[in-house]
Amino acid sequence: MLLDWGYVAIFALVGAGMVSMPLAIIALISPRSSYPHKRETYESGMAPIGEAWSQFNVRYYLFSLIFVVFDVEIIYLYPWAVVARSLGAPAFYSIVVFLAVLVLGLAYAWRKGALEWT
Amino acid sequence: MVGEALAFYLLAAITLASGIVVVTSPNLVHSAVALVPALLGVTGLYILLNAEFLAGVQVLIYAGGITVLILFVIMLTEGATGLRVPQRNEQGPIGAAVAGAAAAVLIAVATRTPWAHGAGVLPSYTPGAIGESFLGPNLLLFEGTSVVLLVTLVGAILIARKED
Amino acid sequence: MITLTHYLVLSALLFGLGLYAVLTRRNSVAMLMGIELMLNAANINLVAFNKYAAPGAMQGQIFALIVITIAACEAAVGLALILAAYRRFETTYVDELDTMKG
Amino acid sequence: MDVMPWYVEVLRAIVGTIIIFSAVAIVTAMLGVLLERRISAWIQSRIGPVHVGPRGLLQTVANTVKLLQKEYILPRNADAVIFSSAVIVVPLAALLDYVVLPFGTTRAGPLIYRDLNIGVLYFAATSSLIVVGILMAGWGSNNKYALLGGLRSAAQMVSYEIPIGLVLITIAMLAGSLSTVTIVNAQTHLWFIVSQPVSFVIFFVAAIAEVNRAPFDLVEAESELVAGYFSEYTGMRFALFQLGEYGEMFAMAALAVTLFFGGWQGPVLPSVVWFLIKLYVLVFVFMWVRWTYPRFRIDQLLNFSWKILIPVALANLVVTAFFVIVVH
Repeated sequence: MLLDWGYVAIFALVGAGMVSMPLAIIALISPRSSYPHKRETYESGMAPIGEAWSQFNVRYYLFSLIFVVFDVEIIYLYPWAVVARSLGAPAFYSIVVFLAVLVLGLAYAWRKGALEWT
Repeated sequence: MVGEALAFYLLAAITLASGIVVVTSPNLVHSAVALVPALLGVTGLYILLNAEFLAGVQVLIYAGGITVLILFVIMLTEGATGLRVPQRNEQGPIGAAVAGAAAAVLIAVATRTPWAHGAGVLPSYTPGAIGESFLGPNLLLFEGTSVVLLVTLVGAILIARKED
Repeated sequence: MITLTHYLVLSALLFGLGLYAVLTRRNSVAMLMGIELMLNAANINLVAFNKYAAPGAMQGQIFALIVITIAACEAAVGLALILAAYRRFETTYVDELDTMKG
Repeated sequence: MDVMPWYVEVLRAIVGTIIIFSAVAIVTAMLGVLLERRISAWIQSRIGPVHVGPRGLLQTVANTVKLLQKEYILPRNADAVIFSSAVIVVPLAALLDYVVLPFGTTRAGPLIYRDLNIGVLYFAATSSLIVVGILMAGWGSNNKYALLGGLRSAAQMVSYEIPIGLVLITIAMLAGSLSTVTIVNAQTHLWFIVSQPVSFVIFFVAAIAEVNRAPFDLVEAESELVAGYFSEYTGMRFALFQLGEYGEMFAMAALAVTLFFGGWQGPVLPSVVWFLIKLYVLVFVFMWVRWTYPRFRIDQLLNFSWKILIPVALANLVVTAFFVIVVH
């Protein structure tokens, strides 16, 4: 089993090298020139107003919050899925209870308007 | 076995080095981004410890979920990343002493205790073993988790929503 | 040869790092990241004990799974609190959140 | 399994990696971009690229050579470290998916880089890393379009990860395993597209959204956000993001082939050919959809995932579980 992951590690390392290779090539061969506005931030031709690092809508957080909760839920379903068939009916009832509680959560989020983008 | 040692030290170095960036970087986004290699290093350690399923969970939840959540909140609250304000309080030396002492005590305990080595072999297919455990002796834990998640969802939405 | 002690020492170091962040950082999100590091240190211990001290059972890994779950819940609620506090007081720095000070 | 000396294993891994990376770069990014341009031209009654090479086949090669010669610009206000590392993270995370995709079979066993026993979970985990890369690119550019594109993209991708996860679980339950090879073998008699059409529709729609393509492409809505999170990237860095995008699209299509269309299985023709035929048919449908439907708004997009796809996927999971576990 560790052998499998050794392969994956080499895949990641060699892959990172191969992805960086074109960047190394352009660092060597690409032309350089400089004039005052070259490194200006692109804002459709206007001079940029303020910084982009300003604040954004809280909606983004609400969605990612619901996402994390459901992501954790899904994690618990993976081990269930591999043994469900061999364990028979009890596996079905336990998952129905598990999901029912979470559907309550989804319904609550829906009801409270956390799923609305306003 | 040489390979295992090599992998362990490499992963430990990645984890600790990124951990140091997380803890010391004056730029909050850098801290949050450095959290990713730290978590991936821990993922590698899980794999060395034959916990494949947990490794997948670690990447999916921590690196792909919690880090995104943290990045969102930093971007929502810190206009210019907090670079203009000091990031550390005046407890620097005391904090370092306390954290160092805690780590030293833990290391002393870890190295001096003659740890018992249990018998048995780890199941080679961890998702299956965990699934059987969840549908067997740990059923209550499994069902209880869904309640914890429900409470989290309700609580967090209540807190984060704008009161209109 | 990598033994249980190796993992425990690594986890102690990681725990120390996390604790340092919690004690010295002013920003609440940065403190939260420190807590995540500490939880990861605890998880390394759990999984390492599972492999070396009790390989017959899966309890260590299942505990670690629960810890990850709780970490996700803690992050979700904690960050929601930080956002709520930010909306009210316009800051995420814990030493500026002193309304409750007597 | 026979034990080989470690350096043979390492060599095998390195060679395998290089083959897969080159194949993905050629088959997905180069041919994929060309295909996209030809298909869009065909749908819009244009001609498309025809001048470079026979029938325009070398167009993307020429483009790549052009991009190699372009200067790369680091915007003055950008965060150099994060801006530059995002370029590596996005394509690498997309290409890591290919580790578990089986693309054929031989007498010695299936052609796959490594048949991990957490297969589909590994796929879900590596593709979730792309979100981090996109947020890094968006924030690192310190450009309003890029940051807004990055945030939108992240919100969209995480929303659609959930239905994909639910579909993966449904299929894993049918096959009783997370390994992709086992899932393919479980379809010897009946492809899962027949027994699980609802799952396929959910997967397909969510996959389009996950790879940020029209009608879910408001992340890169050219008319409002320029190029989205990679607006500030020039030359080869831009090309690497394209590689990441097309790599992930082909990975999603290949996963759909693995989960629903029996993977490499098929009569007469060699297994790899069957796999490629199925892959390209699906990719064609992806492109067809892109050039046919108008774009969603962000509220419609997020609502669609949470209010339609996820409830349907949950219901589908429970119904399937009922039939598979209780009835049988």
